[in-house]
Amino acid sequence: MLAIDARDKEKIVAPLFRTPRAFVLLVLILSALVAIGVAAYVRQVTLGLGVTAMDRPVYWSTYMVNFVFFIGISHAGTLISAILRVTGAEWRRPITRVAEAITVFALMVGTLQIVIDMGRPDRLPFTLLYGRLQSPILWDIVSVTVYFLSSITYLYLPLMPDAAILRDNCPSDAPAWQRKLYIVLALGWRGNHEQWVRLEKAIAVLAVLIIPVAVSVHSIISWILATTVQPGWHSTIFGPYFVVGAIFSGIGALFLAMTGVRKALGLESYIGLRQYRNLGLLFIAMNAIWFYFTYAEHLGIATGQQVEEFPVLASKLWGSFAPTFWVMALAMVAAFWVLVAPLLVPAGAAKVALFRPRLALASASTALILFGILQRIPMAPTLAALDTPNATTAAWVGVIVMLMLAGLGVAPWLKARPVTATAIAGGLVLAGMWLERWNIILPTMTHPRLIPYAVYTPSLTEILITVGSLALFTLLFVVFFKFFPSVSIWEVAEGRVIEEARSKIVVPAPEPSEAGWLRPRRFKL
Amino acid sequence: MTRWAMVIDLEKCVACQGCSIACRFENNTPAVSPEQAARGRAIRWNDVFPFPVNPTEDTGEYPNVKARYMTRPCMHCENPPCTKVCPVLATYKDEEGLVRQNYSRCIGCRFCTVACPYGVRYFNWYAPQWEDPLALRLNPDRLESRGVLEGPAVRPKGVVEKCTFCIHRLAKARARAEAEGRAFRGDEYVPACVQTCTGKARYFGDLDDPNSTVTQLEKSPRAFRLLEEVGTHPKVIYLREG
Amino acid sequence: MAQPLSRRSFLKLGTAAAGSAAALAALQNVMGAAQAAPQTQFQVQTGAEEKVVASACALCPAGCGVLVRVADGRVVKLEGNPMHPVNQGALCPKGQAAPELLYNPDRLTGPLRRTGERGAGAWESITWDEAVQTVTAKLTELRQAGHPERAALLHGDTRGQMRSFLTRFMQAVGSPNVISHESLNVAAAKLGVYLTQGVYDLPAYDLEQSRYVLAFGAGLLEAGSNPQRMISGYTYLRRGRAERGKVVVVDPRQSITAAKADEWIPIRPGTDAALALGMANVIIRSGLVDADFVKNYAFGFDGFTADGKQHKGFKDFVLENFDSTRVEQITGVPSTTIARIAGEFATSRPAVAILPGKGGLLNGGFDGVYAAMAVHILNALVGSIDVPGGVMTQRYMPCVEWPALPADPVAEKGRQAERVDGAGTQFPLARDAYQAVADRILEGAEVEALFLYDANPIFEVPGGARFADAFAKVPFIVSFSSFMDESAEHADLVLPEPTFLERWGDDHIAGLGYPGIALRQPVIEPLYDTMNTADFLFKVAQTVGGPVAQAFPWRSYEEVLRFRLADIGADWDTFRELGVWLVPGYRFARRGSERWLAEVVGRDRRNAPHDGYFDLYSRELNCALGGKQKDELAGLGISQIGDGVNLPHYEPTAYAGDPSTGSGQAENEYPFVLNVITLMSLGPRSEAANMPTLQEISGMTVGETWNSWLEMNPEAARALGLADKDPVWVESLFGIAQTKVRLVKGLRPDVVNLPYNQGHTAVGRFARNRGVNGLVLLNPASEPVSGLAAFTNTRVKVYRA
Amino acid sequence: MHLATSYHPQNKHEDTILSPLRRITFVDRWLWAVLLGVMGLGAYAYSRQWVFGLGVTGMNRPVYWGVYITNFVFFIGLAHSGTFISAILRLAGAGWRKPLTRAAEAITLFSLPFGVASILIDMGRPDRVLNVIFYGRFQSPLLWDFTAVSLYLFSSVVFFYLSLLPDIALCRDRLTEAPLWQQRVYGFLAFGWQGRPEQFHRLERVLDGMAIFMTMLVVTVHTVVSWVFGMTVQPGWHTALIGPFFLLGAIFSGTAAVVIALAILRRVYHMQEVLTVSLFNSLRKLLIVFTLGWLYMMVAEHLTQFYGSLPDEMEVFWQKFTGAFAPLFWLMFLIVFVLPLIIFVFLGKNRIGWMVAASVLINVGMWLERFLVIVPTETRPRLVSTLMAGMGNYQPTWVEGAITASLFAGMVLLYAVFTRLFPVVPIWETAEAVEAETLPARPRRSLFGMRRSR
Repeated sequence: MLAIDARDKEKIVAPLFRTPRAFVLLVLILSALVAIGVAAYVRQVTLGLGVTAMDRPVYWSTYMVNFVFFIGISHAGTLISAILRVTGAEWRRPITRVAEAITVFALMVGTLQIVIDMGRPDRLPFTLLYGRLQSPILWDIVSVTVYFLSSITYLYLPLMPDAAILRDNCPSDAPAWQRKLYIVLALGWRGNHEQWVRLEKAIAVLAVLIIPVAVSVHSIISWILATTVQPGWHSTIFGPYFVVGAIFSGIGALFLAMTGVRKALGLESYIGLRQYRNLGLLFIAMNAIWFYFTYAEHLGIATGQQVEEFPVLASKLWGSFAPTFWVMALAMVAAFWVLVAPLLVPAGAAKVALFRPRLALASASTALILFGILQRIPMAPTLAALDTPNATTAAWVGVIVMLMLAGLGVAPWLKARPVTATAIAGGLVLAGMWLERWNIILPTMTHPRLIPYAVYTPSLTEILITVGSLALFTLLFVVFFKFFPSVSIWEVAEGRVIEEARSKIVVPAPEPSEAGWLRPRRFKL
Repeated sequence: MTRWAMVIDLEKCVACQGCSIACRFENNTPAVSPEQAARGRAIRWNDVFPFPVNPTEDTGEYPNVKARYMTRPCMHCENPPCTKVCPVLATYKDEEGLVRQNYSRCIGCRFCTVACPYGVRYFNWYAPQWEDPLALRLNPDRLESRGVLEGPAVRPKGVVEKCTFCIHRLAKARARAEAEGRAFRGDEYVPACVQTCTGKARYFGDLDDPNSTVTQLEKSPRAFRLLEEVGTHPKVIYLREG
Repeated sequence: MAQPLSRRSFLKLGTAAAGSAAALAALQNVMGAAQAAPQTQFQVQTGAEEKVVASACALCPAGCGVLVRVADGRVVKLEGNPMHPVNQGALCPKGQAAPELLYNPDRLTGPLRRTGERGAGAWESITWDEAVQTVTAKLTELRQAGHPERAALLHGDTRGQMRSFLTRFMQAVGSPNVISHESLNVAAAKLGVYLTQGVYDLPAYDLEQSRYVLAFGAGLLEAGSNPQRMISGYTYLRRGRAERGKVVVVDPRQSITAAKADEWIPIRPGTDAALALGMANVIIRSGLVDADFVKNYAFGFDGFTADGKQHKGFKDFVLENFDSTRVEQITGVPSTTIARIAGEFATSRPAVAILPGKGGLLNGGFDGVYAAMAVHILNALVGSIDVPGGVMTQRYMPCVEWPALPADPVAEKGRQAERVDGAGTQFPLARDAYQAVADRILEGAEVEALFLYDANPIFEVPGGARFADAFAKVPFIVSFSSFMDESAEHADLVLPEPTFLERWGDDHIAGLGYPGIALRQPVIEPLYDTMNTADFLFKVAQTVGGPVAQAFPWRSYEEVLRFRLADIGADWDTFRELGVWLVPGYRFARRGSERWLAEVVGRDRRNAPHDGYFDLYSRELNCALGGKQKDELAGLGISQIGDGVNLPHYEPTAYAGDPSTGSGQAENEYPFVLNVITLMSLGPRSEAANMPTLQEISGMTVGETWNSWLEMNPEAARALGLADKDPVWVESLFGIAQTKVRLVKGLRPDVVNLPYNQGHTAVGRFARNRGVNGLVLLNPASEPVSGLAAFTNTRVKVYRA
Repeated sequence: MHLATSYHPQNKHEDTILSPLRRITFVDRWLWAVLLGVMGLGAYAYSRQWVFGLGVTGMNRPVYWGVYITNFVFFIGLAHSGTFISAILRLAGAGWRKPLTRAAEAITLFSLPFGVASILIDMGRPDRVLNVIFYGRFQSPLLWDFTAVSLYLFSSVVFFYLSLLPDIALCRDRLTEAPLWQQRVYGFLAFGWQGRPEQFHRLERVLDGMAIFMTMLVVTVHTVVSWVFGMTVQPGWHTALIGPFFLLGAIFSGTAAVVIALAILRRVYHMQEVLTVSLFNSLRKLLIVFTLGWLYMMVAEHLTQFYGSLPDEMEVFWQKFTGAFAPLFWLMFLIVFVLPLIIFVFLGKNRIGWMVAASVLINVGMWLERFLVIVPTETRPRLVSTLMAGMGNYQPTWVEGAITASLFAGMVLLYAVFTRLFPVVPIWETAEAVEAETLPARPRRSLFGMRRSR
């Protein structure tokens, strides 16, 4: 019989045995979306891929974007929780479970995208029967499979003691199947010393092993693109770039998920500001690195100006992909700002006129109007006078300045609501990263070497399937946490013990400048 | 506007190297010592060399061997990779599309030589030397103004130099037209290599003039540019053999 | 504390963002826009005093017209003379590099007299008067002794008035020994044309109108007697007219010419005759011969009866002996290729088969003459003699006749003497046997005074070292070289001539058929104490006095030119300004017309009738060899007897070495035929090797510089275990040389090539000790009938050094 | 000349740290003399180069950049050691870094000038260096470089000086037996530092702020260095990864250099107490990560190139893998990756000798790596057939060797002299954390009564 803290029991265990109406409603809605997606897919399988908007030369499109995106998100989990575990970051404890669950479900849905994208999904086994190792696709199959297996194990291992805890702490009115489920999953966990030692060791080894696997997974996905000679894809930076992007979007997904769980289950005392703050710092770092890589990638093309590469970049900078590209960039900048601004804004700033939300609104509107004017300049005769380089440059500067003012204006508001801010940042990044994958895959597809440039707009089928996939992901996530604790009970308990032990030791001067900012606490290397 | 360009008909080129040497005597490049030449320090702005289309391309086995020869001045690219990397504006593209080099500004960092995919830029490893009395043959033309030295004036050591499309000839032709009080025409000047070409394989003129020979030949189905894929947009246009 | 920092970061971020926005908005502009150029008014400075003088290049036999830019009294640039029909304003690297010849640091600055042993390199400066006295004394001595024929003059590629001037001088002195170096190069082709068409000259080819060009032997665009003329014609044929002519090159090596051609036919060296006759076989069998020509204007196509004997005609001889299968065995060219080429040649009229204007590959032995005949006969078979697009007969500008030589018994007797080179006697067909002079002297021919004008036999002759031995037996040698070359080193007097940019001269324009003449005039004052050889000889003649002086009633060579060229149709000043005068437009002769009889066919025949028949069966040969028996013929290296002797045929190359086996050197011991190739860059003249610019570009095709190399097929090299750039020894029975091997795919595996004009031991600092001279490896023997030097009858072995 | 009393942090290793400052040994003088001699040789070699031109080097067409540029990249890379240790690790809150910050920053400080010098040495017209200022144009990556490196040099000096300030004050007050000029220098440089708590507080803040700036700068600098190559279109250089790869390599070699410097200091100045083995172990972990990261970048770079198989790229690729540079390449791979990884993972723990060996290998290897990035591309330019026989290779001459040796000698000399004049372990920073070294090990976990600490 495993003992458990009363607070944990009430906050974490009890909700697993209640079925609120909102949950049922959510599941129904999600199921409906999934069903629509399934229907669209069935139609696609029956009629063929012709129902999508893909054509020559756009052979890969939304499904591929989804695939890369979901696999990217999957890095949230394992990679973050594994790295944090390896580096001994104590604050990770309450969020590991959520992160690991994201990994597993994102991988499922991500892999599914490949199947959806296949013209002959029935021939999937051919990849094993006739697989040839020269093809990066096969490396992908291998690495994704390994990654999936290891992350499922990585999810399951820490879940085992919790299953045992649930088994032992089931309310008496719990359904028999649920009780049986816990009994099976606990695998006879008794919590004796050897079991703990073995578990710790297994988790530690797995955590170390899973890091290279995760890195390889996304590198290999990038190499599917980079090992071709297509303009815009044949870039050596893709491996690290994709990995960074994956971790980045993973943190974004984790933000959303942990906020959701926190709000839905009221876990404020578990998932506290400390998690948000430290994860936020990681997020900011990844954001900076992501920008660094994006810049490095595009600058080379811009200065090289090779005849086939440059049109791809041009389509992103001012061509048909400019909207998605700049929305992506803006989303990333905004995400950065949302997290950094509260750190920079002094406490009393809200009193200064500059920092009023009103100003933010006004500036944002001005920026929008200016932007609108800029878009109309070439068309509207009345604005033709403005069509000079100086005028347009000034207008662009104006847009930027206004946006910055808007950013300043919202800063105190964000500072006051760190969790909301973080969730916003997470959402922005997820959108941005999806667009980033889009901006990597599609401009190259539409600007091929010897085929006329093409235009691609996703069809209803693709949209429905994409929505369905997102819904499926959410559904899996929601259902999973209906039956399993969203916070690892034993790990949190262990953390408490360590914390307590720590607090008894007097450290004379743990850090040279305790008051310093931007410093994660006890993030050890 | 004027955009000076050159067309080289490889069918008519017989790899005689006359262009290479005409350039040397017009532009005062030195003949370096044999040891230096063997190390690749010879300076021939306009070079002639055997040319497999690319190094991995098989030129065939005996007796079905195909050897090609190529002659290469500066491409005077529309989008020159060399000018972008110069830290001091010692090399620049002028308004007539000539990529020019200011010998009195160059600091010898050799970034441009490294950035040029055609290898047309040369560096003065040593001060150029002529054994007495070989220096008497030097072309006395100089193109100079304050802080700017171009044209065939002998280059000091440690600077980068390159084909100028014989810019001093252009300056002289302009001056002559001015002295005679008439407008300068695009066909009044050709670089030395064009003038000497034994096979009459080179044509020179203004790409912006729709009636010039180079404009006409540019439309030839045989026309191609060297390393088009690197996005430099050369203004030297080749006509392929056959 | 945090506030100022954060404010500063705001500012920083703001500036950065605004900056990038501005940059982005202008990015499109920036990418395409011209960068800011320094806005300065350029002053172009140039020479204070400039002029352009017309002249003619002398660095190869083409003799291109040049316009020389002289700035402040210095020659700074040569351009092609657009008036000159050969180069039409173009100029090859040699001509471009001519200022390096003028301002060469190794030029001789005045007359020198030997002080030490021959070849020891000890010299003293003398005055020109002393030089005149010395030479006069020697000539007077010879004349007084009654043996003026013991004076001999070797000259190189000397054309225009200088050639006849030299001849006149020697004749006035009383010597028949004016020996041209043609036996090293163009004599084979000239003999081929002479023995068939009856014209002792290189034919001109109307490439501009030809549809099909079949070039035998050395690269006509690089190394012929007139490469620039060939280039002009070739480029016109390719891209100057609506229809692009086809070019096929027959050469063991893929020269630049072969690389530019549509087809390269690698042929076993010395078997060109077999290929040409194999083609003739196909053409005859297919009935594609020009029936009118062979029936009415050619002799010996069909069999004929003469002197009561039935003689075999060309047709039967070829049909019997040169079927494609046999020719394939001989030449290594597939019979299908032979048939195809022959068909193309005969049907793509006008077609022309071109003889090499350089010795090289046709001079494999006596086969060289037969091969030249066979190749030239191809033109006759398709009726390409003196028709547009075919072969033209070169005409020359009429010059005022020299006045008759004054009566001079000593000289007249001397002129009747046997020539020292044996031309016409030992070598019955030869006009000159330049390379044979050494052997003849060593065998006892008496030469007491030897003049070397534009001649460097020690370097430029196969086995030239024998000349050094021969010179030892000549008591008095004078070299007129501008450089201390290998032969000048062995002279007693070196009387430097100025370079072609500082002296008077002229040149017949050849290669286009129609007559023309180019003037060579001093562009600047001579730099050094040099004297034009003609002017020197004037002084000698005056000093010798008597009839010799009377033969030269002029004061200077410029006067000679004005006298000789008085009738060309241009006044002297116009001619000087233009540098060239011509009667443009070749007038083709109608078959059988007056002009045909007088100028086109049979013009120069000595023994055979001037009857306008093109000899397919050579009557001229019959006069020389007709009565000879089998043994005699074998001694002359001819395997045929009877009619075969007079008909072009294939003679297996007798490789030097072991005459008893007949086939010469054992093929397995000396597996490669050595081919010494001439390069566009260095050309044929020794002084070009001392021009650093030409040295630098010499090895362009293989990427070598300032060096020689041995070209070898990669397969052959692999068999020998040699890798690219390995140092190797090249050894023949006659010599050995060390160089490095370069693998060249376009080369027959049984042939190796060495470039000519490297390996000098003298001339100057840039030429000395650069690479090796391939000629030292060659068989020095002369061909017994024609007196030609042999260039491709030497086998070598190659092994790692 | 200074305020009489100033507060100094208490540091029990103070004497150990200050002892090298108290005397200059005979060996020191010899070392300095030898290094000066090497520098003199370099100066002679450079004078020849100045007089005759760059022809005295082995560079040629098309290998326009050779050893000098390699040195430049390498020195700038080495310079990342200090910034990485003191700025990035400062931001990351790695407290263990403190004893080695000064030693690492000194590497930065003393290698940067030689990086800059390498550029000047490489110039064909060093007399025209001011043209860069008069006519500088910002399209050129070289000017970005110029700006970034000079900014980096400047801020490194400031950062270094600031963190040195309290220790200079300490020297001023403690080293009363030093020669008068030395005391004057201390007095001047201490700038009236009194060591009041608010001064320390302010110093910490400034250093924190600068750390962020320096981090951005360090990333920028080496990325920009890489872009000098990456911005061209030459095969092998025109790769987007070159920035991160250079950066990683820089930090990699810099960290390895720190290991070497620390080990020498520890040995020569008997600082076993201060520079504990645990420091080395921490660096070892970092180096393992960098080694793996380096491999990852290497694979990413070459795999992509290999699969693309663009002919121009492959010329360079094979040049490295099987061609003329293959021996160097595989040697580099061995000594940058294989051997260091083996040593670090299996042999290195707690064994300083092994770690130093591996670090030396890494630094030699990273120099080779720079060389192999720069030169093979130049030997196989796009129009490779323009090369004549014997071209497309590169043999450095003695001039380049001598100048390179003198650059390294100069760096060592400055470093050696520095350690005799200033405390090479920050006394004030370690004073605060000195107790942390004696922290008890992490408590054993005990949970649910099942586990007991042993």
